[in-house]
Amino acid sequence: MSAADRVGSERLGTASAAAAVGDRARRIAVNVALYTLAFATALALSALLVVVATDASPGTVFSAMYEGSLKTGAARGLTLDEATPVLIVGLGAVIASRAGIINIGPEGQLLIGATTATAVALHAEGPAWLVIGLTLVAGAAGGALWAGIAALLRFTRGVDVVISTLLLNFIAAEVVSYAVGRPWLLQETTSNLQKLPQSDRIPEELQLPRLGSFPGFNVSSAVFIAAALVVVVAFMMARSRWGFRLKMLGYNPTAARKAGVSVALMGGGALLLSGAFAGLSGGVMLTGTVFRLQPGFSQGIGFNGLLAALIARRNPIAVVPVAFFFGALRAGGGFLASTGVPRFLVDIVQALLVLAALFPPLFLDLARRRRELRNARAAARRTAPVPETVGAAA
Amino acid sequence: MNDLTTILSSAVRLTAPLAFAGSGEYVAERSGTLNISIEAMLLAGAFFGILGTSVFGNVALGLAVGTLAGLVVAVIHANFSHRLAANTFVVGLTLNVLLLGLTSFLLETIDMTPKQAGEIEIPVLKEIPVLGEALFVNRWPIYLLLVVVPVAWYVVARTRWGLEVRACGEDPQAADVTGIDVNARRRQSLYFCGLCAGLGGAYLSVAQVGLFNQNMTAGRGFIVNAAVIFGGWRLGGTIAGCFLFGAADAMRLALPALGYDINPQLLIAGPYVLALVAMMFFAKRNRAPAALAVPFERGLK
Amino acid sequence: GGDDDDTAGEGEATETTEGGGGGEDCWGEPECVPPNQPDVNQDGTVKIGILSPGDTNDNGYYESFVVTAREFAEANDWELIIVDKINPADAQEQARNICRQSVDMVAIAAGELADAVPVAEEDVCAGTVWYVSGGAGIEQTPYFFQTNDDVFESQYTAGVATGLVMKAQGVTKAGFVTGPELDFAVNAFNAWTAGIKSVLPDAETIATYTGDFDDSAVGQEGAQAQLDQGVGIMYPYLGGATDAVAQLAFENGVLSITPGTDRCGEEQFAISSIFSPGDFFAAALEDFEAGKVTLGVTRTFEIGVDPVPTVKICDTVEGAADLQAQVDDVMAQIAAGEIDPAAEAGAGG
Amino acid sequence: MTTPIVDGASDRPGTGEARPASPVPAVELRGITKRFGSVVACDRVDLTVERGEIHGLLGQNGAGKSTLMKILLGLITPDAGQIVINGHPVVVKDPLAAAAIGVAMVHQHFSVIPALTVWENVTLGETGRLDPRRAAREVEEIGARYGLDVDPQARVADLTTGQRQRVEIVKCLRRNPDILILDEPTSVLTLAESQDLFRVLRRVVQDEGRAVVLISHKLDEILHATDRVTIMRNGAVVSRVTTGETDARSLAREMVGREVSLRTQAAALGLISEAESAARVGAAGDPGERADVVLRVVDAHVRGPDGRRLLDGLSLDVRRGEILGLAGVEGNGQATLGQLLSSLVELEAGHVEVAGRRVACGRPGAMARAGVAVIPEDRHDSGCVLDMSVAENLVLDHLDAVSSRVLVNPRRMREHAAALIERFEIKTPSPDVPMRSLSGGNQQRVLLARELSRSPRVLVALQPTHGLDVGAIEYMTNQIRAAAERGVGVLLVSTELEEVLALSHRVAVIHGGRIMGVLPRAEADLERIGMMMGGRPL
Ligand SMILES: Nc1ncnc2c1ncn2[C@@H]1O[C@H](COP(=O)(O)OP(=O)(O)OP(=O)(O)O)[C@@H](O)[C@H]1O
Ligand SMILES: Nc1ncnc2c1ncn2[C@@H]1O[C@H](COP(=O)(O)OP(=O)(O)OP(=O)(O)O)[C@@H](O)[C@H]1O
Ligand SMILES: [Mg+2]
Ligand SMILES: [Mg+2]
Repeated sequence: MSAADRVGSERLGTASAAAAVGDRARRIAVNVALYTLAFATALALSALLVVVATDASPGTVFSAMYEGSLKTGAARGLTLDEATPVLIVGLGAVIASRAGIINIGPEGQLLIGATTATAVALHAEGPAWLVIGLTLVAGAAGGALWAGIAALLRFTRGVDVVISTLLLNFIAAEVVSYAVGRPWLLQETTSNLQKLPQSDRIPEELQLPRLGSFPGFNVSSAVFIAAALVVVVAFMMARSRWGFRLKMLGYNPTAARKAGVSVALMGGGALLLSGAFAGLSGGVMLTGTVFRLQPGFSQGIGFNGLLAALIARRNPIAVVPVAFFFGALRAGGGFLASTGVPRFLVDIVQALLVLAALFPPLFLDLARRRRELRNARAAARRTAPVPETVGAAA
Repeated sequence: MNDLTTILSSAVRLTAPLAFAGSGEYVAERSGTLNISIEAMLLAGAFFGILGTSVFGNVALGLAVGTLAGLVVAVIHANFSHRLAANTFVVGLTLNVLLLGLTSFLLETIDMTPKQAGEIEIPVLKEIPVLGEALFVNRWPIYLLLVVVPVAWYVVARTRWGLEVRACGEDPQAADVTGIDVNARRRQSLYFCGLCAGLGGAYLSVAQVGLFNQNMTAGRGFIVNAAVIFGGWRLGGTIAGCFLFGAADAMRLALPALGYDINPQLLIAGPYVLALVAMMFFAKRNRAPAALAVPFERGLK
Repeated sequence: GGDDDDTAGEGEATETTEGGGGGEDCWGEPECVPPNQPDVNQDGTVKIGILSPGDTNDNGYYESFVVTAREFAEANDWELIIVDKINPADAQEQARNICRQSVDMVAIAAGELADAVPVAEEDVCAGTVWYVSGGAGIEQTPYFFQTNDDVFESQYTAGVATGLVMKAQGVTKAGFVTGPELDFAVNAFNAWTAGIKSVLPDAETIATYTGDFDDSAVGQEGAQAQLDQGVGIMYPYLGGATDAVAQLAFENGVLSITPGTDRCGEEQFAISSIFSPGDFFAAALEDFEAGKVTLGVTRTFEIGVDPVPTVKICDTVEGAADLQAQVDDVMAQIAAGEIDPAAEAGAGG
Repeated sequence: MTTPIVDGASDRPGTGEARPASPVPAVELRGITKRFGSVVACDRVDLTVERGEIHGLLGQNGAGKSTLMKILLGLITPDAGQIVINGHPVVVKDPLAAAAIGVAMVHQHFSVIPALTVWENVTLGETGRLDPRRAAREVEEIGARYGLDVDPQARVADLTTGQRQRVEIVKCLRRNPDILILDEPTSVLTLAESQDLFRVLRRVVQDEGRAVVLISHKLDEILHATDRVTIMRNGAVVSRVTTGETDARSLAREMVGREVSLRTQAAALGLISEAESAARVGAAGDPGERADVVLRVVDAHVRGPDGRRLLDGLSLDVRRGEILGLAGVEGNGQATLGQLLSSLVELEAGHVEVAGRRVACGRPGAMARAGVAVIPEDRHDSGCVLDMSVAENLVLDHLDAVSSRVLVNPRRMREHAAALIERFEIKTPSPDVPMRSLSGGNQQRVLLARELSRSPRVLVALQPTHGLDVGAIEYMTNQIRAAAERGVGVLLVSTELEEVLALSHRVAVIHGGRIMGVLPRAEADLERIGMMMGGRPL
């Protein structure tokens, strides 16, 4: 019943503090049991649907999700590739939510970032390493720009960030399809009579190197960018003045202002920064896995990243496992689809698994609150010795 | 038929599903839930509405089934975020994915013979120039709005339940101290929202289109979220916001036919841009429920 | 249209100095005829993996692609794996995934997924036959074969048919409702308009881009607006929303054209504009079964020459027979190169 | 006992049918124990409250008073112990249940909702049909009966703190409770308002035979308002006495656990003989006219979002080393002045100088940088960050003390915290627990510690002894004097006249957002100040 319940990172703190070392083991056992139960249920439901929908066996779901995400080296690599952009977006979202801002527009910011990145990648001259750098920077800038609109509306006109970022997602999608539909903008320049609504493929030398090769473990070097960012963000939040003030702002804007934190600058900055991360991850996808701009380029990565951040609460480190989880879901889901299981079933499976992942900690929480109440009732029933009342008015 | 009437009646049709859902979302947000699974609720309503008509061969029953479907989604969302204290955005976004998948899946596995609601004309009134056509010649379920909106208004503004709901949206801690079960109220108002949104979805498929196809709500839920905020958390404003979006959509769809050649992307982005611009002017004036999207946990503060 | 494909073809031909391939493991060599078709990987089963960008239940273009294929596969009890709604950005990964299902053939339903094609050269997909149903065609490599059709030809013809029907019925306004403003949709509209104008020079055509092939509600509203403007025949060039819009047209007593498959007899469709990719695919599968598939080549389906694409005027229209005759005549002219729809469209659009 | 009214027709709120003074006590708490982590908030507490008595609950900050009452109200579930109401053991699972058995509470931190109207707030938490007309009527009736008049249709947001307090009480009374609990009700009231309140309470117990629990730190209140007193220290009951048989000194001793100096006792009692304090002030050494001005507010105008004039040409000077007391009735601009000096509001006209230099009002942190320390009225608002640790709260606005240009140094932060916790006697399990888990009084100490630890030029203290116990008041007042003696210019804003008189060198009176007049301590007497507070200039 303390703030800890609201702030995940702190939750762990108090929980372990409260826990006598003895029942630590029991606690873990319960957790394991719950998680198994939750995921089992989710997979069972999915399997059921699969049986109804297709002639595939229920086992398909289990094995395919596993095979596609973790079994082989290639699969693990793919999981990392999928997790990378989710992680980068997630880090940004964590920064925003630390400042008490919920930016649900990473999807759009990612798209715009990818667009600016594409523009640079296709037009900038110079040594490959330089152009790659510029491309990523351009991506970040694009994302920041798009988030900047929301920031501007918020801090000049007081427009709610949740809704403006939400709407900007839709607008971003139209911007992209406009850009890739115009030969004089980013539309591809092929000899084909019919041009598709997509940009040209970025040249080989601009594509981030991959390490290892199929069928072994192979992964885009983008993963290192993400890793580096995790370290930097985590450290800055924990140790820097900036992190301190960000936290202050998130928890109590008034006190923050009194203490010299400008809500507009700090909050706006955090929002821009989260946009920049989304845009950067757009640039990373462009140079790392997708290589050209198309409508639907973002593939829901923005939303996955946001979810990752929200599930991780305000903790940048916690984003890592969550992002990996989403990466595995995406990789496994793709493979599941390729076994002939219809796409929409894959989506169902993924959604169910997310809910399954949410369930256990929350459930334990609820159980704890219920238990406290029961104890109180019990305590009340045990009659305590009646005290003799001192100095009672006769 | 003159152009204005064309746009107007199209606007009315496009507004209706938003208005149904909007009335619900208005209540949910007054209780402090920024509910983005409304898209899922609409979609559920749309599919099961149609399913209902083809099972019972009756439009009214279809609408009822759709309404209940919306409620079911709400029950899941409410219990995850207001009993288990899961982040409402996480649950919402996930439910949107889940329902999109589920309805598509069922659409493939079940084959249906949908029925569409009939059109009714209100005699005299429909003669009114310009407006008449638009307002008084419609498929009958649209007139359910005349029940839903006032009810939404009444329960929030006039009943004890509504008072408590507003209290939960403004200051859950204080509400709790005075003995209101905050999370229960928030769950209940989500249920109400689910019913309204479900009906809205059912209207879309059963009345307006006459069949269901994948993802047929196509982001309307998010528009509803925008409409409530645009409307300054007042029912009147919310409805106005829904109409704004409906009209903008009608415009963009009608303009080509009326011989204006405007870039499609621009037209499609139009309503969203409009919403942003509109909020630029109204945002300062309107106050959101103080505890909107703030989870309630006993013993804070 | 054909020209580009030819040049592509020649390009390939000239690149290859040493003689054509054929026989054992000729992958990557031009004109390669993979051995042991159809079970190229000789695992006892014939498995076809289909990659589709669109929804294969859109009762339109993409559905037709799999429907015919399914019939054919069932007839020879082959296995089909259908992966649809693939995001082009995700095409490569999906291609690799499908190769891991030990398929004998990878069939790509549309040019949007062209990015997947390079995967054919990776070891994951070693020893699989690749087929692309290319719409207007994609750059040819020695690793796959493709079938094209020419949207200008088919839609110009559809336009002619529409014009004829309009003339017969005394209609002067025609409406075209489609989703996002994509090049092929724009080309289709221009060609269709050109076709109409070739019959009724002062006919009027309206195009509405709803932004979504599957959103029935907006489709209907777009159509409704056109109907209010007195449109007398409706061409829903859509996916999932096709039926909803056609339905609306019928309710307003307006004729409707159906895109992709032959749906004459259903409802009161007036014209079937048939460019069903399923039929191209079926043809490809026949070759595959007969072991005649040659990689690195492009086959273009010519209107008036091949059974598809074609345009059919339904019996719901009176005097369908002689109108059809005129349409056939136009198709013959196109085949003979007397009419160049692409150029016409350029003019008409 | 009667349950809360469902429809008033039959059973009017607080209609004076006096309950029979039964032998069974109204409330009996037996062995109540509650732990928060390491803190034992309540330690086997036994408490008995009879009908028809006002029962004082006295204790230092963090003694466990609020916790105990929250347990009785079902807001906190005890670890052990039993609640007996009218002889029946009961389980109070939530406030609704408490209401059902006739327990109602006026909370230390307000539970009225600003966005709602008075009548809406009053009916909140009841059951049955919503009847605006009847609710409004009853608010007026209760107001009339107890002299607590307040407009039922007004939005609480527009009311002064005192009026909000009234709403709280009306709300409780309307539920017609057997047991009425008030947690430090007078800490936000002016003297007059408190007097009225006690009159009401007396009526409630005498005429209507209810039981009242009054939580307070103010010994004089306890002395002249209660019948019996239970004194808590560190979560445990240390003594139970009949008010008639005790005096301030012994109460203070029991509460604090040691002798307290007469002066503080006096401050706490709110009984200052003018001569005594005038003499004292002389002793403290009035810096007098010569000392230079460290804080100057010139013709400050501030308008609220609703256009109301909050500050209306307010001007004042604070000299170095002096304590300027700002007396005034709650809601006459004190809060706004506080916000202004916390750089939370922009000036419409006028300006503020600190040590002769103009400060850009409203620029975040400007005042703090200029050397203005503020102890805000509502500590939860701008004073601290409840979700951050005590250590962090001790450095909120002067990170430099514990950080390089970029990085915060955790070690230095802990040391800094440890030092202050020791120096300011802050009761906390560790520097790393969230601020939230400290009691009101201890939170106040954290604020004081932080604000003073950065050696400010000016100290602005708004209601600094709000909800503080004698020990803490002694401490607080000593700190404020010490600061002044160190040469800090102190602006003491308080609604408690005695406090102002006890501490200040000069007394200013604020009314309607402007200064009515300034008097040297010697010339300041109660009725002249009273008149100015009433809005009549000198
Ligand atoms: N019967 C009705 N049907 C539809 N709309 C209504 C009805 N009655 C009022 N409204 C609209 O709803 C609004 C009242 O609902 P709402 O509760 O949002 O306003 P409110 O009560 O003033 O909000 P608040 O309590 O924050 O002041 C009115 O402004 C009006 O525009
Ligand atoms: N929610 C909580 N979590 C952790 N500790 C708490 C909580 N509430 C109270 N405490 C602790 O319990 C003790 C008693 O708190 P309580 O608020 O009852 O004191 P109090 O007597 O009301 O003090 P004050 O007069 O300052 O209000 C304090 O030491 C406080 O730190
Ligand atoms: Mg085989
Ligand atoms: Mg207290």
